[in-house]
Formats: sequence, C-alpha cells, structure tokens
Amino acid sequence: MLAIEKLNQFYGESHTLWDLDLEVPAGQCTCVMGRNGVGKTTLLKAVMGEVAVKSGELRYTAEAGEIELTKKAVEARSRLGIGYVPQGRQIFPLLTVEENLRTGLAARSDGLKKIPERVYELFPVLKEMKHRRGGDLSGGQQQQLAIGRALVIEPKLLILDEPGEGIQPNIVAQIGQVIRQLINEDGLTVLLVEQKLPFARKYADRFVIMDRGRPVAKGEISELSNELIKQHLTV
Amino acid sequence: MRRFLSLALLCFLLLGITLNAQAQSTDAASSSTNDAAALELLEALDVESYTAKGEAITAILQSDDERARDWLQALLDGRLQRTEDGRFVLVLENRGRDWPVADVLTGEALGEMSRRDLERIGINNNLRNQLRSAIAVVDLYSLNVERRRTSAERLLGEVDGELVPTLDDLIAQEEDEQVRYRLTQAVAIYRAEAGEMAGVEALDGSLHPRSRVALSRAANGDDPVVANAAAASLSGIEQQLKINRGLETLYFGLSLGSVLVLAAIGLAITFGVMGVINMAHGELMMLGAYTTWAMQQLLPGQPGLALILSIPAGFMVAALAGVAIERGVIQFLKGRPLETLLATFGISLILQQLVRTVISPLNRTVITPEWMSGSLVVNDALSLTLNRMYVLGFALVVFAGLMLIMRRTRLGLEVRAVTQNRAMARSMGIRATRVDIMTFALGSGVAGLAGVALSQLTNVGPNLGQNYIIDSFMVVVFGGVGNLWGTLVAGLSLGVINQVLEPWAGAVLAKIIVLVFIILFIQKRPRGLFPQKGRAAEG
Amino acid sequence: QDDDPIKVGILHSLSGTMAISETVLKDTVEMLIEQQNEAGGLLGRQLEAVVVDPASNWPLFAERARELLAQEEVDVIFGNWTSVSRKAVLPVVEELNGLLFYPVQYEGEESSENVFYTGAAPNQQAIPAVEYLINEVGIERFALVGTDYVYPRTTNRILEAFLKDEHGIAEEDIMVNYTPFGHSDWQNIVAEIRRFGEEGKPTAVISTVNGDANVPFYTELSNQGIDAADIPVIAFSVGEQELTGIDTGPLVGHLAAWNYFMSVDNDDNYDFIDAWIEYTGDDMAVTNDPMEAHYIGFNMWAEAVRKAGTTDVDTVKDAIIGVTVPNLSGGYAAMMPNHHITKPVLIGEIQDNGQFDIVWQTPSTVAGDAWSDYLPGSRDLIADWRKPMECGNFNVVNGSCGGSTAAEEAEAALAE
Amino acid sequence: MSLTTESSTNFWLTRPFSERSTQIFLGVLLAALALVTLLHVAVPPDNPLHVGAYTVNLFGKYLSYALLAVAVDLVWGYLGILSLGHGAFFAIGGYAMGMYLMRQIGDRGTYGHPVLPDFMVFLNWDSLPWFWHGFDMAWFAFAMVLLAPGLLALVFGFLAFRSRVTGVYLSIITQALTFALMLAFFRNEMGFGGNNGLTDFREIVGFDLRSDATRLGLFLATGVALALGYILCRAIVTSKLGRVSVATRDAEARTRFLGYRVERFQLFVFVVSAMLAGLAGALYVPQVGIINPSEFSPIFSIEIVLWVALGGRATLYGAVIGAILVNYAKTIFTGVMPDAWLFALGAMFVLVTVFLPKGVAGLFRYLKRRKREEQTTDPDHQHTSKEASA
Amino acid sequence: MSFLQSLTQRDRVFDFMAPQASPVDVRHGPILYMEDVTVSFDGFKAINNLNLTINDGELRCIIGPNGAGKTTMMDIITGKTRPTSGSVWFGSRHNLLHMNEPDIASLGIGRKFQKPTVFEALSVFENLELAMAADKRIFPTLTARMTGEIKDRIDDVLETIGLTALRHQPAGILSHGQKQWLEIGMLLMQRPRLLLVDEPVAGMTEQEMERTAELLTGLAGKQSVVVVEHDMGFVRSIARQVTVLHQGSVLAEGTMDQVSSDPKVIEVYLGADDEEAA
Ligand SMILES: Nc1ncnc2c1ncn2[C@@H]1O[C@H](COP(=O)(O)OP(=O)(O)OP(=O)(O)O)[C@@H](O)[C@H]1O
Ligand SMILES: Nc1ncnc2c1ncn2[C@@H]1O[C@H](COP(=O)(O)OP(=O)(O)OP(=O)(O)O)[C@@H](O)[C@H]1O
Ligand SMILES: NC(N)=O
Ligand SMILES: [Mg+2]
Ligand SMILES: [Mg+2]
Repeated sequence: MLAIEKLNQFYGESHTLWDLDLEVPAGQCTCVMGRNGVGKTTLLKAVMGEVAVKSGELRYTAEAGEIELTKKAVEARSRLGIGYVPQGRQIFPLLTVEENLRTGLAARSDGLKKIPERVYELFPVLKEMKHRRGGDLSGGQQQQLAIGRALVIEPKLLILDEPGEGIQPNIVAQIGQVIRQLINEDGLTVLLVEQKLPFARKYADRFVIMDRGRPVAKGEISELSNELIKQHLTV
Repeated sequence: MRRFLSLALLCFLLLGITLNAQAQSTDAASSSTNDAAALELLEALDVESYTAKGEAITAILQSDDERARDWLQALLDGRLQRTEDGRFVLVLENRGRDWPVADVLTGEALGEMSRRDLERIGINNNLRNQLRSAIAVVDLYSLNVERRRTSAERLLGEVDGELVPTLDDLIAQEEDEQVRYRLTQAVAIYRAEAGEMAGVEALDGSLHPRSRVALSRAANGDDPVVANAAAASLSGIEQQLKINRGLETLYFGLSLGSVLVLAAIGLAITFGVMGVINMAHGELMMLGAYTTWAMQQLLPGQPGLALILSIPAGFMVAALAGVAIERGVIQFLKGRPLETLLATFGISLILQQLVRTVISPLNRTVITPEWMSGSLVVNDALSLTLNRMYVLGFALVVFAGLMLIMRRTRLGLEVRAVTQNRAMARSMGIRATRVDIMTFALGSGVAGLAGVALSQLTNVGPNLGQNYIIDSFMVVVFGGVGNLWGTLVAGLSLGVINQVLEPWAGAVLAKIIVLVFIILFIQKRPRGLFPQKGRAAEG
Repeated sequence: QDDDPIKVGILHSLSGTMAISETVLKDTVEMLIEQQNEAGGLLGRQLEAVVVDPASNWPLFAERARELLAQEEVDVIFGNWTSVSRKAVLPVVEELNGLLFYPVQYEGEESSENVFYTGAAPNQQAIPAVEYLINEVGIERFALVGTDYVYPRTTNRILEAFLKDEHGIAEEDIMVNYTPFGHSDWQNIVAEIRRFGEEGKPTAVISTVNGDANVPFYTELSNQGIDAADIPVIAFSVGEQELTGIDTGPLVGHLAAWNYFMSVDNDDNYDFIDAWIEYTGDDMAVTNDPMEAHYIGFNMWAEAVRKAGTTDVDTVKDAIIGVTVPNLSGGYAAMMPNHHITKPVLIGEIQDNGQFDIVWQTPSTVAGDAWSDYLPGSRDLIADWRKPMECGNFNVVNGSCGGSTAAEEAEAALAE
Repeated sequence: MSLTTESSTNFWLTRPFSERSTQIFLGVLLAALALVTLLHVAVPPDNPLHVGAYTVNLFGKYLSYALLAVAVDLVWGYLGILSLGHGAFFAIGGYAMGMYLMRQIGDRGTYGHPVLPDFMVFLNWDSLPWFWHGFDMAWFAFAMVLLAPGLLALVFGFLAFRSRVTGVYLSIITQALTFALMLAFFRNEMGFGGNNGLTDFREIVGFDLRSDATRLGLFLATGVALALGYILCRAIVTSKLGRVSVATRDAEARTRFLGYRVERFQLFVFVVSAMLAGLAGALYVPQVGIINPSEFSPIFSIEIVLWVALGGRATLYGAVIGAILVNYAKTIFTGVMPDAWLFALGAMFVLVTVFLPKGVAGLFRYLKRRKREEQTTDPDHQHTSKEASA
Repeated sequence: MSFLQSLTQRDRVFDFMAPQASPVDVRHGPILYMEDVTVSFDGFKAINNLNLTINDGELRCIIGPNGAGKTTMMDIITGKTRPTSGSVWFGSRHNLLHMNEPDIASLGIGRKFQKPTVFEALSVFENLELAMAADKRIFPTLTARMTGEIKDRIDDVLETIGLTALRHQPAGILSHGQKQWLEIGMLLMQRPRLLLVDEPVAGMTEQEMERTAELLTGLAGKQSVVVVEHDMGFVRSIARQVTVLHQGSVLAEGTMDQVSSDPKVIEVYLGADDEEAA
C-alpha cells in the first residue's frame, strides 16, 4: 500500500528522519513504536505532507495505480483516500461537532453530502453533542471526534497517531475492534503509532520500532519480544 | 417678497384669462407676429438691475404668450442666454467649453457655441423665488395634477386677504384631494394668523411648520378664546412632533448604522473570519465608488442604470483587486496575521496614490439618480430621505446574502476550518489556497459594494477609504470578531447611539462619547457584543 | 551665479487629506513659472520650481520648509493651505528669513514679516457676505455651521459679534454648530437647520465647513429638501474645485463668497482659464480663488523682484509693499504694508454646471485686515512692515510693538 | 531568542551591558552622535562633509521617533500587546512639553499678554485653565512629560488588563482611546489650541530654540534618551520579568496558573512604555516646533507599529532601525519624487513583509547565521553545532 | 476600612507590597474540600452536585468516562471555571471560589494540563525557571537573579524529565511526549502543596510510565496529588484510593480492586474485557 524509501527530513538544521525505509502492506495494521521524540509523528506528517521532506520516496498504491506522494499537495493526498488522525487531536475548536465531521466530506470522491451514519454508531457521544463546539468537548470526546472525522473520508489508508490517548478503556477497546473490522471486511490499511503494548499486541499485525529517526527493528507483531522492548523502548 | 405670490396671482387673475384656455386658442400662424412682442419682453430681462428684471418677469407673466412658462423655466435654470449678436438662446447642455444651444423664439437648434460668446441672463435668489411663484401661479390652473399640487403647496403661508375668496372658489372646483387639502390649509393659515377661530380649528393637528407658525401667532393674539384654542392645538402638535422627531432620530441612526455595517461587513469576512488585518479595505471600497463614477461616465445621461450596473461591476472590480492582493502578497504571509497589517497598509498607500495619479486628486462627481433623490414624505413633520433608505435596504440585502453564503455553502465551513487549523484542514482535503482566494475575493467584493453605496452619500475621492477604515475595524471588533450578526448589531447600534447623542452633545462630543462607550463596553465584554464562548475560545 | 536659475519653492500637499485642495495650487505655480520662463524669465534668469510634498502632515511642513530654505536655498516659497500648516512653517521662514506667499482665506490675527497673505482675511469675505445676506436678501436668522477648527471658530466669533452689535440680531436667531474634520453624517444637523429655518423668519446658513465634509453636507441638504430659495447656504470654503466633486443639480442658488470666481467675465480671466486648461490638458479643468491668489502673489513677487533688481529677500520684502498688479476680475491688487492685499468681494450663486453666477460684488476693493476690529484682543493691533515701524502687531493704545520686539530684545540679551 | 540567562547574575540594570547586541547598538549610536556633532561643529559649512543644522534637526526628529518605536516594541514585541494608540502617549508627552514652551514665550506673544498664550487671548479667555498651572516651571513640566502619559496608561491599562481585554480587542480600544483624544484635542474648548495646536516656541530652559547650538543640544539629548530608554527596555526584557512577558504573550492563561498576576505585569510594562513614548514626544516637539492633535491620529499610531514591524519585532534595535529607515525614506522620497513617493513607501512596506519576514533585524540575524554555518559546514556535526549555537 | 487604614495597609492598595500568601491550614485533615459543586454550560451540567475531599499528603486517582467532568473539576479548583453553585475550600482557611488563578497558584496548587501547554517561544530551561516557586510579584521578578542554587535545581529537574540535552531549545519544537514531560517538570519546579495531574502518561511508553509512577508516589506524603488517568495499568500501579466520576458526580469510591469490580463502573467505563488493558 505504502512504501517509504530513503526518507530524509529536517526541521531547520536538525535531521529528524534518517534514510528511513518502511513498508506498509495493504490490508494490515502496521504499528510504529519508539520513545518520545524519535520521530514517529514526524514520519506520519511526512506521509501526509504536513512537513516537507528533503529526499526519499513515498510510493502509494491507489486504485489508479502507484503514485509518488511527495509530489502531491496535502489536500490531494487525502483525496487519494488517506485519512489522518493527528496527535493532539487538532479538531477545529470553533466549529460544531457536526461541522467538524462535515469537513471530511471534501475529500470524498463520491460527493456524499451527509455524514455516514456509521460514524455516529461508532461514537454515539458525537451524535449527542452534534451542536456543541468541538473545542468545548472533553479531551477524550475530542479524540473520538478526530477519529470519526477521519472515518468520514472512508479512507483506504488510515494513519493514526496514538489514537487511544485520553480515551476511556472500553471505547479504546471498541476503537481497536472497529479498526480490525475495517481491515478485515473493507481491506483498510492502517499505519498506527502506539506506545501502549497491550493495544498494539492485540490489534496490530506488524510492528516497527524507531530510534533516532530510523527503524531499528521490525517484524510480525508476535515477534515483538520483551527483549526487543527492553533494548529499544527503555530509556 | 413674501407676498409676491399672491400679488402675482392677483394680477394674473385680473387679466381674467387662464393660460390653458389661451393655449387652445393660439395657432401657429400668429406666432411670428408675436415674436416681435416676445423679443421685447425678453429684452426687458437683459438689464443690470434685479428690480428691473423682476418687473420684466411680471410682464412676461401678464403677457398672453403661451411660451411664457418655458421662458421663465429657462430663466430659472440659467439656460436663457444671449449671443453676441443679441439673439436669445436656450442652452441645452452647459458642461464643458462649448455648449449646444437652440433659439428661444423659434426653437431651432443652433449647434454648439463657445461659452465665451454667450451671456447668461443672471438671476439671484430673490428672482428665483419670484420665478418659482410665477410658475406656480401658472401651474395652479394647469391640467397637470402634479403641478397643481406643487403650486398649492407653495401657497402655504403666502396667502393674504384679497386672495381668500379666489382660493375658496378654486377649492370648490378642485377635484384632487391633495390639492384641495393644501389650499384649505393655506387659507386656514391666513385665517389663523388673522385671529379667526375657524382657521385655528382647521389647523388642529396639522404638522406643517407654517401651520405651527400661524398657530403660535394666534396663540399670542388678543382674543383669549382663540388664543387658548391655538395654544391647546399647539401643545397637541408639539406632542406629535416629539414622536415624529424620535422616529426621525431612529431613522438617522439606522441609516448611519447601515453605512457602518456596509463598510464593516466585508472586513468582517477578511479580518473577522480570515484573520487578515486588511488596511486596504477602505481602498477596496474606494474602488467600488470609482467604478460607479466610471459607469456613469460610460453611460452619460443614465445615472440610474449606471448605478444599478455598478453593483455587479463594483463587486467584480473590488473582488479582482482582492484576488490580486491575496495572490500577490497575502498568500506569503500565512500564519503571520500581524504582518498583513504592514503589507496591506503599503497596498492602501499605493492604491490611494494610484487613483490620485491616474484619475485625479480631486473628488469625482457621482450623480444621484432621480429615483434616489428627495424624500419619502410620511407626514408634514417626517420625511425619510430616499438615498439613505436605499442604502439601508442595500445593507440588509448584502448582509443577508453574506450570511447565506457563510452559513449555507461549503465555502463558509471551509474558510472557518482553514483559519482555525490550516494544516489540519488541508489534511482533510480542503483546498486551502482556493478557499483563501475565494474568501478574500468575497470580502473585497463586498467592500466594493459598500463603495457603490457610499458614492451616493459622500465624496468619491482618493481619501474615501481612509475615512472609513478606523470605523470599520471598530464595528467588527465591537460586534465580536468572527461574528457576522455582531457586525450588524454593532454597526446599527453605534449608529443609533451616535445619532441620539448628537442633538444634545454636538457632533464632536457625540463621537467622543461613542468611543469612550466602546472602551468601557469592552471592559464589560472583553470579546465584543457576541463573544465566542466556552473552552474553545479561551484556548 | 547670476546665470543660476531663480529657485521657487512649492510647498503644497500632494498626498494625504489636503492633496485634494493643494495639488492644483502646485500645478498653478508650476504653470506660472513656465509662463514666466517663456516670457524670458526674471532679471534675465530662468525660474526653476522646487517641489516637495509635505503630505498633509504639519511637522513635515516645517521640515520641508526648512529643507527648501536651508538645503535648496529657494528664493521664495508658494505654499500651504491650512492655517495649522502655516503656523508650523512660520517659525522656520522667520528664522531662515524666507518669503512665503500664502494663498488661502484664513482667520486673520497674524502678520509676519516673512509671509504675504494673498488669500482673504475675514473682513474680505465673511463680513461683506453677511452684509449681502441682510441687506439684499433680507435674512433675519443665521445658522453658523463650521468645521471645528480655528478658522471657522474665529470667523464665527467675528460674525456673531458683528451680527449682534451691528445688526441687532437676537441671540436666539443665531445657531452655531461645529463638526469634526471630514464629517460625513449630516442628517441630524441638517434636520436641525431645517427646523431652525421653519420658525417663520427668513433664514440662511453661513458655512465654514471645510473640504471633504461639504459633499455629504450638500447632499443631505438637497435630500432633506432644503432649497436655496428657502434657506440659502453661503459658504466660504466651497469653490469651483470643491464643486467638481458634487452633483450640483440640487444645489443651484446656494451661495459662496470669494474674491474670484471662474465665471468672472474678464479677458484676463479667460486667458488664465485657457492657459490652465491647456496646461492641465483637461477640458473640464476649473480655476478657483486660491489659484487666483497665487496668480496675484506670483506676479507681485515677480514685479517686486524686477523693481528691486535682485531676489534678495530683505530687498524684495521692502520693494513689494505698494506693488500693484492686475487681478483676474478686472481690477488691481495692491500689497498693503500689513502684508495683506486688496481684493474685491464677490458673491456667487451655484449653477448647475458647477460654476458660480456672480450676483453681487463690493463697489471697490477691500484691504485685508490682519487684526479684526470685532475681537477684543486684536482691536487695538495694527501691522505695518514699512520702516520705521516694521511691526506685525503694533499696539496703538500703548504705542508699542507687541511680542516681536520683546523677542528681539531677549535675543539680543541672549547674544550678549 | 538568545537570552543569556546563566551569565545574568549581576544587577538587573547593568545586565544589558554584558550583551553583545546592546554593546554594538550603543557603540553605533554613540559613534553616530559623535560623528554628527563633529561634522556639524568642526567641519566648515562649505565643506561637502559638513552636516547642516537642517540635517541635525532631522536626525533629532528621527531619534525621537526611534525612542517611540522602542517603547512600542517593548509592549508589542515582548508583551504581545499590539497598541494602536501609542501615538496618544507620545502626543501627551509632546503637549506637556509644548505647554512648557508656550509658557516660556511669556509676553513675547503677538498679543503681548504676560501669562496667556496667544490662542487664549484670541479666544477671549481671561485666565489660565487650571491644568496649565505649573507648566511655567521646567521641573514640573518635565515631570509631567513622564507622569501624564504614565497616569493615562495606568488608568487605561488598569481597566483593560483587569477585565482581561486581549488581542485585537485591546488593539482596537487603544485605537479608540487615541481617536477620542484626537477629537477632544481638536476642540478649542479643551484649552490646547485646537487644530492649530501649540507653536511659535521661543526658548527651552533659557536656550534659544532657533539657534543651531540648541538644536545640536536637543539632538544629543534625544540620542542620550534613546540610549537610556534602550538600556532600560533591554534590562526589562532580559530580566525574569521579560521572560514572564514573553510567556504572557504566548500563553496568557498558562502564566496565571503559574502564579503570576499577569495583569499587573502587563500594566507595569505598559506604563513604562507609555512614559518612554511621552519622553519621545517631549523631545520631538521642540525639534519640530509644533504639536497639534494630528499626532493623536490613529493612522500615526499604526505607522509606529509599521516602523517596528519593518525593523523587526521583538528586537528593540530593529525598532530603532525601522523608525529611522521609514522616516528617512519619507524625507528622501517626499523631496525627490513628490508625486510618487507613496508608491515607493507602499512598495517598501509590501516588499519587506514578503521578503523579510522578520524585518530588517531578521535579515541581520539571517546573515549572521549564514556566516556561522559556513564556518561549520560538516554535516555530521549539525546536531552538536545546533546545541552550541544555543 | 478607614482612610488611615488604607494607607497603612498598603498591601491592599499596592499588590506588589503584599506578603506571600499565608500557609494552608490543614489541621482539620483535608487539604481540598469540594461540596455540592455544580457547573452548567448552557444548561448542560458538566459537574453535578460533586462532593470530594482530598486529605493532606494523599495520592488520589480519579477515573471516569470521557466527559465525566474530571478536567472541569480541575478547572474549578484552579479558578479557571466558576461553578454555578457549591463551595470549594483549600485547607480550612481558603475559599477558592473567592480567588483568581494566580492567587490560587501562589497558595500552592499546581496543575498539569490534559493538553500540554508550555511557553513555546521560551527555552525548556526558561519554562522551568518561570515555573519555579519564587516571589512572583513585579519587582522581585524584575530584579531576580539566577543563583547557582536555582540552576542546580533546574538541572536536577531537567535530568528527571530527560530533557537535559534540549534545555536550550525553544519548547515549541518538542514532541508531544516531551511536552508532557516538560509540564511535569514545571509542576515539580513549582513545589505545590497540591498537584493536579491530568493524564500524565498519555503518549508515554511503558517504561516512562513506570518512571512517572515512581515520581508521583515519591511526592505523595509530602505533597498531595490528584491524578486523572485512563490507563488502568498505570492507575493500578499507583493507586491507593480511587474515585470514579460519572456525569459530573461520584459514581464509586474505594480501592482499585473495589472499584474495578463494581458492575456500574465496568458498565460505563471499563468494559467487559478490562483484563486486557490491565
Ligand atoms: N465550555 C463548555 N461548554 C459546553 N460544554 C462543556 C464545556 N466545557 C466542558 N463541557 C462538557 O462538559 C463535560 C465534561 O468535560 P470534562 O473535560 O470535564 O471531561 P473529562 O472528564 O475531563 O473527560 P476526558 O476524560 O475526556 O478528558 C463534557 O461533556 C464536555 O463536553
Ligand atoms: N517544529 C519542529 N522544529 C524543530 N524540531 C522539531 C519540531 N517538531 C518536532 N521536532 C523535534 O523532532 C523530534 C521528533 O519529534 P516527533 O514529534 O516526531 O516525535 P515523536 O516520536 O512523535 O514523539 P512523541 O512520542 O513524544 O510524540 C523531536 O526531537 C522534536 O524535538
Ligand atoms: N485658512 C484655512 N482655511 O484653514
Ligand atoms: Mg508523536
Ligand atoms: Mg479531561
């Protein structure tokens, strides 16, 4: 689905991603892990186009065939079916919940004018609070809104940056199940950043551990041993 | 002077003929023999002394020439002129260096003449009054109801004893309700001033200023009964006047408010919604106003049509200028809202000077079309100026339109999303660049519309924008940034407050008080009239 | 040195709020210079215009004036419109001993050794205008409406005193109203004027409303149906230039008092107009009173230079007193010892072609009075810059020259 | 922001002297003052190097504008308060000075009244209004130069900051303030000379205002005031209080949760800034010879902000550069191309914003960084060089 | 107050002369006491008759569904939000409802926000410096000096939060997790009597979570700590007393085991398969 090759990214003078290679197989959930500040969020932003990359390739397989993403504008990427749930929620604080969701309609190719009912089914609180301003929601509600908003696009590739953050346990579990369901039934591909091992273990297919801007270990999720964790995730 | 009208009317009546009866009996053949007499009549006008001219006017009035009214009208308009060879001509169009003229007596067009070679038969305000009255007298017998109404109106306060019986006759014959009412009133005013009870009674409840003058004279009269009745009438009228004055002030306030709303509403989009501190907003309005001027130049003689066409044209011109500004400058300042202040200030300087250099540093004349000038008369004490009524309506329509666009179209949602979180909006597939261009164009276009409207109220000149920019920002902020309703309510209420204060505080102090009021109000509501509430706004 | 051109400084705002009035004055002086050069220059030397833009900013006026005198070393300056700009420039021209020709009607109460006032003083405009209203039109009630600054305030004070003392007009028959610069909403004031005029006595408005505020003022007047025949407005700051920005149709018959109108029927005037139209290349170009003032001022200066045989400021200053040149209305203007000139006063009625029809004029010219006879503080002052008096504010009561000598004494004391 | 926190253990007022930027600034300023003085006094007038009285006067005016810009940068750059009304404080300081200068005229006015200024005689006033008393004494007037704007800022700021008026709302009410004052001062009844303002000054503390020596003195005094004002502002911004200000600018609410009474910090800095603006106005007036209500005009206040933005916000020296640059450009352009100078000035504003996002000062810093980068071109050392540059 | 008094009690006139806030009175046990607190936003009751008592030196965990009102509760304590009704006392002397944010902060209530908020233009070091407990009035702040002692303390905290290497970087460039740490560091610098910590371990790895747990349990005893967190593993590892909030009021209270076996809590919050998350 997405193949990343030799990706280099800089913030001003500081080199954040170093010759990064990464494969995100279609129809699977790939989980990126790593300590604070190693560049996970930066990687996702680079895929979305929110930060400029210095060099490297992002090859994305869409219906129309393989597309080089680095040449695409940000808004074009979401129109190619990439949904993004950023870290820190990034909802539109002064738009109502409903309007927040409606922004996602822009990227849909089918010109749908209504918010898919499925989103509300998944997060009933959003329906309840439809007319409240996004910024007034509680942290967890905002996170649910951010996920719901990405689902409005009906993405082919869903990028999630710590989606469980601030969400109550039973809904976290529910989110995990929905993701699995979408993967299994609709063939969705997921690129996930997650720190919480139980969640990763339960819902991801593959893992990648990053350190200092490059992957240092990868494999099937079952191969994620305590050994590896000690080695790369302990401070 | 005051009594001239009745005098004129009297002479006119003494002749025992009416012009319209005359007009029917005149035939073309007799006109050439009349020309010599006519020339003599006109010659009498071409003298130095205004007194002599006055006499000449009376003479014309008493002549039985059917062209008398036209001559008097031409004289009144300053179009009656003389060539060097002594011919009387009518100037058809007196702008520029050479004017098209026609012979007064024959009506034959004489082509263009240099203004140097023409000498106007001058009149002054006294003569102007006399002429108006003279025309009114003629018109009192006119078949045209409008003319009769105008002349009846002129009679208010101008009637004297000798005229009363004639007028009573006329009243009896008159078919038109309004003319009859005015004539009755005119007679009543004379009677009230003469201390007659009938006059006082007839004037009860009349709001016309002349009636009031008459009543107050009657109230100071000798007969205590009449005086008391007049005083009672007067106090009733005063009461009525107070109400009317209140309504008038409210109208003034709303109309000033609508100007503020129009000036601010475009800014409520570019600044309030997009966050661009657009100091060139005023100059965009100026472009709209100049578009109106240019339209009127393109369509000479059709100021009304030109004005209507200016609405789309003004919008387009300003919107295109807005696009140019957005593409040329503002797009490079994303995320640096304060810098937009600097750049757009520069743009406003450039636009101002551009107009000075390319067009002129002087103000331009924009003509008010017939249907927009004058007032809508509600009653004798209250009339609402038409141009401002149109502007008020226009402001409301523009507001409603904008509201629809911002609330009901996708653009409204997208622009808010883009301003609140640009990166995220783009990640959601919103074409931020396009949204920026369209929104800025919309805000600018509305500024252009404001300019079109302002061209009917104030100077169309290079300083137009400067005069409104401060007020515009104040209205937007006072209403609460980002809230269109706020802009509307703020504009209208500031307008009303200002106009309510003005009569007792004076214009300067009223303005100061309004500013102090804004400062204090913001203390109470630090985020304007309609603030964004809740967590979201506090950040 | 002798072949160097004579430098003429032009100090008029070409940008900012005053550009609207002042730009044409810059062009006028440039035209006059061009004409003079075509006629062979002055003293065999060419003239050269030095134009600067004080941008309607008063401190900048002072700075530019200093630049003209100290850096450019101009021989004379034609400039300024507003009184405040003149006040800002005054200390500079006095200090650097320059010559300034000021072309605009103003409030008086000033006479500087270095300034020549070619515009009207109040006695050359306001007073005759009111006389006309009372004697010829029969007005009994006056609304004095003005922009809130010194010129209208002073003029109105003089007029109030004049109306009450000389014509016995009662307090309640005088209404006074001030508005800020650029005032654009006249609804209330015009309504008030309308009511003021509805009391049964013939009423007139005396307007000292300035510049940009006039268009909305007249627009409102006509919309509220105030007609010149009912309540005439006589203005002191509305000329042909201002009328080019107004739809004059509804204004016909309103009045203005000036010392010159474009419609003056005189061949000198027609020549001037033709030259102006040619110079601007605009068929519709109009002339106005301050332009005439510059025309007179320029010719007076040229004449004085010719008479003195030099452009030296002190010599020219002495030579110019008494110089007489033709004005554009068929008469002559003479420079008086108080640095004001003689002018005829004309009353004109607005025509629908944006011109004025002259309906009245003073039988002879009136000499400008620097110090008003109607103000208590200045009643006793006279100005005379001839030797030996050489004083701008000589107090005839105590027989001494007011501030100036005191300043000189202080300067002398300081120098020691 | 390169705050040398760790070395700043000395007395807060002397702290700026240890900064390189301040050293350079003061060095350049003092050198310029000395050079102008020298070229004015020691070089004969016919020498092309001679600096005339006109130029000295002009520079004096620029320097007072520069001080005003520094005052605005203090509140805008470091406190995040975009004041669109600082012209009011400048003008009030100017009026205080103007009143003193008017009283110095004494009976040398045109009407020769011993006490009343000309415009009061002319308006037929019989006595001095109460607020004019005391201005015949230099010490009182000079105190008022600081106190009057300071007091206005105190009252206005107290109300505004207490109510937590922020952002554009604050900007607009500062604008309303100066607008209201402008209209008020235009009124002749106010007793400040109306539109004509105060002019025709003769002398200041006994020195003839029309002499070149006084002019040089005023120029030097303004230069010194600018230096002192700069040092004071620098001392404030490098202190912990300066960092609290920056914190307030970026996250006002968060600063409160740390226990800082934000409104008082804002008030303090605002008042200091207003007083500096007043001082600038007081130095400006005797040099230009007039003060009138147009200094209160909102557009003037916006222009001040433009100088700061153009020079580079939040640098202080940028404000100085901006003020001098814009006004020098104005002087040059209005003389050289009187018909088209607004095009040039407008274009300058546009180009600087688009091409120099951090103003002229930003350009300096960019060039400095470029130079340093060239010295450390080894890409592997980027991380370390980044840390070293901190 | 007489005029004379107003002159002598100048601290009431000039705030910068006011003495440091008086110490908290905890003789009666609780350091924080909330009674019948209700907050409504346009009719929606985010907090509904909430009663809560925190004892001096206690470490209390608060859990509850999204939107239960946990953050709002902290907003009330810190003065950000004014309750519609009810009372909130700090110790037995200070009525928090009569104070504003800085007053409450200087009394010794520190807070870490759910969404990390740091001063982005200031360096990490300066962020900590500003947070430090110190005299926060104007003139002391203006004349404050950087002593070796202060530097050592900041260095200590930098070490603890693992940001030593980034000390001179502007806080704006930190990653999400690093900002979380910086906020915790600022809280440590503040040395408050009562710490309110909203979701401290969001976005942290297991190991970092352990460190945070140690840190917070270490503080308890000397200081009182209120932790809001959704990570049950973390809560279990530090919790002694747990309060469950639901729809603005207390749903359950007790030890972790008691609470997590409460069917109501399982229903609204934990969900059936809680054992996974644990
Ligand atoms: N200003 C406001 N206007 C309207 N509703 C609000 C406002 N502030 C909070 N709320 C609502 O109050 C409820 C409580 O919010 P709060 O942030 O306290 O929840 P929380 O317990 O912290 O949740 P989370 O665990 O998701 O952070 C939520 O439903 C929220 O939508
Ligand atoms: N705008 C920026 N400018 C400079 N450096 C930045 C910027 N944003 C992030 N960084 C740095 O880049 C590095 C990677 O940041 P990133 O946000 O990708 O980390 P992360 O792996 O997502 O961490 P976390 O788990 O804390 O979210 C960090 O060291 C951070 O300080
Ligand atoms: N002198 C004038 N009109 O200001
Ligand atoms: Mg991250
Ligand atoms: Mg919360």
